[in-house]
Amino acid sequence: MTILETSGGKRGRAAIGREVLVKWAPLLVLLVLCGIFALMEPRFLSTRNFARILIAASPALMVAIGVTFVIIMGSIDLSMEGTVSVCAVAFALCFLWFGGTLASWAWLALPITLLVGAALGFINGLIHVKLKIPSFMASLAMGFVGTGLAMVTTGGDRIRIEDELFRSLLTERILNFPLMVYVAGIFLLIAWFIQTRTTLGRNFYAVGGGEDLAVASGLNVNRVRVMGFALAGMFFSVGALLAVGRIGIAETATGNNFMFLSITAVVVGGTALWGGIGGVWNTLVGVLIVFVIGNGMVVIGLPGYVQDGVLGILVILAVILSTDRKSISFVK
Amino acid sequence: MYQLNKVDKTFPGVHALKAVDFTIGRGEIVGLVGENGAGKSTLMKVIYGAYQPNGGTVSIDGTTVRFQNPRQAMDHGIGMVFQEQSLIINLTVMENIFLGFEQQFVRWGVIDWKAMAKAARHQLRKVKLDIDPAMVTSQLSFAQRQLVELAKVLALEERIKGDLVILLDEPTSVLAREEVELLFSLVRELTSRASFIFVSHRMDEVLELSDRIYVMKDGAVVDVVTQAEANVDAIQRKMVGRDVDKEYYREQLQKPYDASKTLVRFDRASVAGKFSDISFDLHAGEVLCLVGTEGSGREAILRTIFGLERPTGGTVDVKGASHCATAQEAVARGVGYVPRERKVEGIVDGMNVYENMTLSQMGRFSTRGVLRIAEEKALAQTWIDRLGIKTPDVYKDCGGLSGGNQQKVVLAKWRSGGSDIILLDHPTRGLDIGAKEDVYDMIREMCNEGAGIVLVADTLEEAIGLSHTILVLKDGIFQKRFDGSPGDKPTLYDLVHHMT
Amino acid sequence: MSLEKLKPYFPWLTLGVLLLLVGAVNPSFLNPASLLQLVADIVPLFIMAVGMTFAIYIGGIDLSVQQVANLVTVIATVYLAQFGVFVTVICIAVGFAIGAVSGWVTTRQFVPSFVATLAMGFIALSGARFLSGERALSMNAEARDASFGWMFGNTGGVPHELIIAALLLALAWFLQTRTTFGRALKSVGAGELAAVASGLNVHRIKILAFALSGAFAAIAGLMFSVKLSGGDANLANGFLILAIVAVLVGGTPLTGGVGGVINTLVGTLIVVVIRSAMVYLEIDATMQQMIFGLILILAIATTIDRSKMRIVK
Amino acid sequence: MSTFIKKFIEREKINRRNFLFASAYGLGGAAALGAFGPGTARAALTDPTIAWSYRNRTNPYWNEIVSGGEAFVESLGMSKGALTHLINEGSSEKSLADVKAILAKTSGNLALAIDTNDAPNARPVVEAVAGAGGYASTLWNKTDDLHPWDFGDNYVSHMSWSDEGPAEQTARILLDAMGGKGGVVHLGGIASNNPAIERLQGLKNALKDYPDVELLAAEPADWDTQKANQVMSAFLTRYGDEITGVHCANDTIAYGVLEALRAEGIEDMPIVSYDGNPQAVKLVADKKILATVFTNPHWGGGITASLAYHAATGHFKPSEEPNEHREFYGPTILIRPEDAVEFKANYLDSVPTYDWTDFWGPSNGAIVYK
Repeated sequence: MTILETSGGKRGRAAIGREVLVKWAPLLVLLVLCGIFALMEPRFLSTRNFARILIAASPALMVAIGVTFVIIMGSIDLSMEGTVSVCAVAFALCFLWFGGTLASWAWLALPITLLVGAALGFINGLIHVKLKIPSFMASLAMGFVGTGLAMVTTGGDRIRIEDELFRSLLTERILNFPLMVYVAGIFLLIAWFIQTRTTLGRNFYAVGGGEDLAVASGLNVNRVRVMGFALAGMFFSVGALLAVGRIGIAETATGNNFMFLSITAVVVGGTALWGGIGGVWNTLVGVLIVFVIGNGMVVIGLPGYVQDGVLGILVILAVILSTDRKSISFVK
Repeated sequence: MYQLNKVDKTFPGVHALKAVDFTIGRGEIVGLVGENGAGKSTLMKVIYGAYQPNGGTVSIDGTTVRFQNPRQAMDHGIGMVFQEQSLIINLTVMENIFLGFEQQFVRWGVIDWKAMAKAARHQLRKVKLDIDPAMVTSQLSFAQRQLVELAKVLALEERIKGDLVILLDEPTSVLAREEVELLFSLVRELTSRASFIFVSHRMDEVLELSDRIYVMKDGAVVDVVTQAEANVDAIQRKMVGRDVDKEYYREQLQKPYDASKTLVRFDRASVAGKFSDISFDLHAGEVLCLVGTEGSGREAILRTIFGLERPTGGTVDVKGASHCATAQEAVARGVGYVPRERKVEGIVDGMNVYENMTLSQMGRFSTRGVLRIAEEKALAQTWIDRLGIKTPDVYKDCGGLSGGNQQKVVLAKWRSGGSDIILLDHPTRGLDIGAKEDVYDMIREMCNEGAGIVLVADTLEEAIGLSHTILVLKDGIFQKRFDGSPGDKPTLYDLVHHMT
Repeated sequence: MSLEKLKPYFPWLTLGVLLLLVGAVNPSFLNPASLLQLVADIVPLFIMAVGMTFAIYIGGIDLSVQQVANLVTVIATVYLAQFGVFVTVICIAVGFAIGAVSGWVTTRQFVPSFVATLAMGFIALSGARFLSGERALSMNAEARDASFGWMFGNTGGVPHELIIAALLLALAWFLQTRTTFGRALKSVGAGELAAVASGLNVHRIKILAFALSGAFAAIAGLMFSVKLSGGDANLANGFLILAIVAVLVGGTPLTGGVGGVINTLVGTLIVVVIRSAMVYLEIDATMQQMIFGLILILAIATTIDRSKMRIVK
Repeated sequence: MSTFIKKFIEREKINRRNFLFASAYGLGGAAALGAFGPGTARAALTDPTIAWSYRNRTNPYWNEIVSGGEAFVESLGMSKGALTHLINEGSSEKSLADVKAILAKTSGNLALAIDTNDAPNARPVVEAVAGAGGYASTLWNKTDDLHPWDFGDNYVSHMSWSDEGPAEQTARILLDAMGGKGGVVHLGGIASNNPAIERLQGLKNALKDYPDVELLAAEPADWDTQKANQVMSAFLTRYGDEITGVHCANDTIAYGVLEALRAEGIEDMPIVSYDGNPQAVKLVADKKILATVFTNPHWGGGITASLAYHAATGHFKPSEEPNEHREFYGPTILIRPEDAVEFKANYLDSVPTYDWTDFWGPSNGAIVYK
């Protein structure tokens, strides 16, 4: 899946208006969607409902942010389902082993989980870079390995996390929003910080914008790639923590459905699959669009069998609207 | 003082560099010329660390060094300005300048954008470019990008102790003449800070700029001449081992065109934002050359004839009928397009010779969609023989052919299909002299067979030498028409005067 | 023979080595009758993978195939009694149409095929759920036997399913290598811009590639539906990832222009050998997925031809 | 020492026989291919491989099924590991392919217990097993026109559960707890699954007697905790306080619903579910869930394997059994808070030891088609 950009570069001033429009299109789509759902069912537009949408979206947002970095590099990471499962299970096991409540040493399970996620991503990146396997395939296979690992570890059992302190992620609210929404927000800011203020974050864009050029500039692209996958793995593990926090259960199935969901969200948000364009705020908007559609369709009472189709149509429309058609000549 | 001493480089089956000696002193500008395949690019890659030599030594100020990668070369003050644009266009100017060297602006893991912008402005001043370093690179013109590249290399200056050696690989190929002048004066000024290795196919430019010129042939340095003793003919003789005389452009083969037979007619045609109010006729047997700088509307006119742009004003007629709506239609009506980006648009890398040759005319080699492959191969063999295409057989992947042979495949594609309106966009770009001559031969031949050719030439000399008619364009507007019959051709000055 | 010359045969070698390894541990695996049956059983998956090859060959991907197959199982089951064997036409037409729309959205609307086909899959799923009334439907047994009973017979010991697969493979191979369409596909996959500059109608070719992918997915769904004698909106679940893996392991990379349907044949065989070997070698069921992933990495690492990949993304 | 050596010798015997079969195929060549397998002529098997094919290990329900299968295998004096697991991960294609692979591996010397993942998949699975001379018993999924007695002895039995009645019972408990008024929402399984359809029907049946209760909405949650969580959240937005009771199609859905309610600080919503997983039973004891239905998957898993095994080894001849011994309903036990502690003691804390040759004792009558 590659794309060639027209060798432009001489886009006149007149084009800026369109560029600005395209840049903000995902947000507009989000607002319009909210407007439509609110018109059809006024209850959609309530703080409590937004809290519900955000609770549902928080784990997916973390996973999508992780994969955003990889997509900006022009690669793709499909290992999230496995990584999330492994991290969820690893967290639960560590947490219980260390005492089962945050008040004890069990808080150690949190950093350990992040390390597990980063390590999985690191391995993923190494396989991709060292064996020269395209990331699509390498990460897909690593996803299988991850899901399998979680399965072997648990034997299929679910592990409950009952600790009230940990579950306060869901139950404790500040200004009507539960703690996990704030945690997701903090990690979003961290991601934004990485994206804009660190060498690594900027190097993602360099690799995505022109890998051979980046090599010629003396950039250690392989290192950037591996670090990118490791960073993605770490964000997947944050997603796993929030997913466990939301349901209170860690299991092999914790990672289910994250793959297509997160990549769809990233693309809908306006990050280009061919790399170099987009960022974590795009991803936030994309995730919100997907979850607003999901929530909105139930809220307005669409029959179940129509929902998948409507989601499909809306996703296509959202991507069309947020694509700068003038700047690309073809897409695969 | 940078020195190569008896440097050898071999690849399996190829002795690419043979005991090459090369020195460059402080503040010197050294030219490097040679045909394609003479070893220029291998030599450059050795210099900037992309290749490691098999024999001989590289030394800087008398100390032997060995670079494992370009980054190590950079750390020793050797920088490269690439032929193809090597800036990453989705990054800002300052990010490009300091790509790979951001660490100096990092405080506690955070990039200090203000400090980087300040440093970038300092670098941009060296190349006299007054732009906001936070601008996204894609918004710059090609000439501005070239200067940013230079600034990027010059930024090495503050990072290393010794002197800078800067390689300029075909830096002028995307620049208009005026921009080239600017670049050259800048380079001369910068000799106070660095020495330059200047690589170009444009012999006049090499002569104009260089203090000394290394001439390479077959992997060896065959001559080193100083600016004072250099002349184009002598150097070209050394490069090719034979004379390149006035017959270079085959002017004696130029025949008058058939004015009664009009193939393409532009009548006050415009494409919004690209060109406006352009009128000309292309006749059978005519070479019509469009001259102008990048963005003057030359390419847009080609694209319009080929059906990729639609005229927004006036009329464009192709063979008496209205303009082509699509490229498919254009091809069907006998328009052939030889694009500038040969490897990307000309041939399909990954398809073999006969597949490439019939790509535009598969209808003629198929029955209800089923290909008659034997006929395709026969056709390919015919044209391989006729044009002297150097390929082991028709099954050879075109991506593995040399540039000249690739171009011959592209030309064969259109000629074998009977196209009689041929659009040539920089047809000799990046070709060595021998291949260029072959292309010129073919252009004459096509004319004599009654084809009309619209040419966007690689150099002005080429434009003058080849064409019957020259249209000079500037910013999408027609400037001046020259009729260039042999012996009565416009001079370089005439063209440049109207272009800029 | 140099390593370079061997490269195109790496997928075959991988398959051979796998077969020998499994056979060495458990010789009964190499029993020809069961091998034949093994291969006959993956025919629907194989057909879907062949279709997917067209989409990947031009550098795209088709994630809608599984849902197209789901929809087709429902259509086939619902309309079999009414149209008999001609339900095939309806099924293929539906698959073709969905693929064509995916192609149109991708080429004309610039939606990456990853997302466009995923979304089209959702739409197909909606159709399947609606048409099935959200129930598992079973085919009328007589109608099934009358129209498609021949599909499960043998001729000279060769299951008819295999013959169908062979015919479809031959058709796909013919399309790929012997027709202007196949040549155009290759040029689009290997150098889309050159194809444009040669005056090919690239959009139409790409749309057709996706349409073919959909049509093959429909045939796969139909065969699966007939085999299982029923249909519902989830029946073909589990096909998608395997089909992609089969294409990729066979050596048709996502970058397009290299590989082809014969590669997909090898890829499918590799996948099925790995999978059945797990049963043969009595690998703990909970570990199978992990081991599948690990072997997959090894298989891909050995089968892919990196010579056309300048940058590995 | 003795068991180890005995097993070793037995295994050698099997391998030897498999090898002989393999050679026979090899020699027979194409001519032998037509007649698929020698199994049809085989009356009874000795020492068949016992296999359980099921959807996945991430659902506690299937883990219970598996534990039953393992308990049965252990009752034969073998180790747990002797049970072959085939996991289809929700793919009918893999389910069928795995069955074919194990049939080929064992040359039909197989006693298979299987849930075929989707009803249409049952026919090809049974046909393949019968064709190879193996023995199969199915659980849950099969189409209505497929019957064991049409396959002689090889398709041993089918067990399912009639969920409509028990689901109606739990619904009544729910509706009573709601005081016979208000609004109820239903979160269902995968829409096309039979149990999902029946459990919703049970609720609808009960609602006829409660005219003041409105069925606000019924949405599939695909037996999935996370999906249930999201659907319930959306329900809360749409209906808010109108929801006064939740009817869940199974326990895993109920967990998601409970967490969605917990996020909103709603602690006292009446909820009923189904399956009787240990965790759900605990929730019933804590009155977080008002009722669930225990279908004894442990027994179901064991007895399905046992039926296939004992038919395969000739312990009984299925074709001589009446139809109600070949298609029958499994047991159901309603668990309410007052029963929960006792139930937990009897069934969960110490798993009862079953007589795996008492095939039909706990069963619940012949399957009735509508």
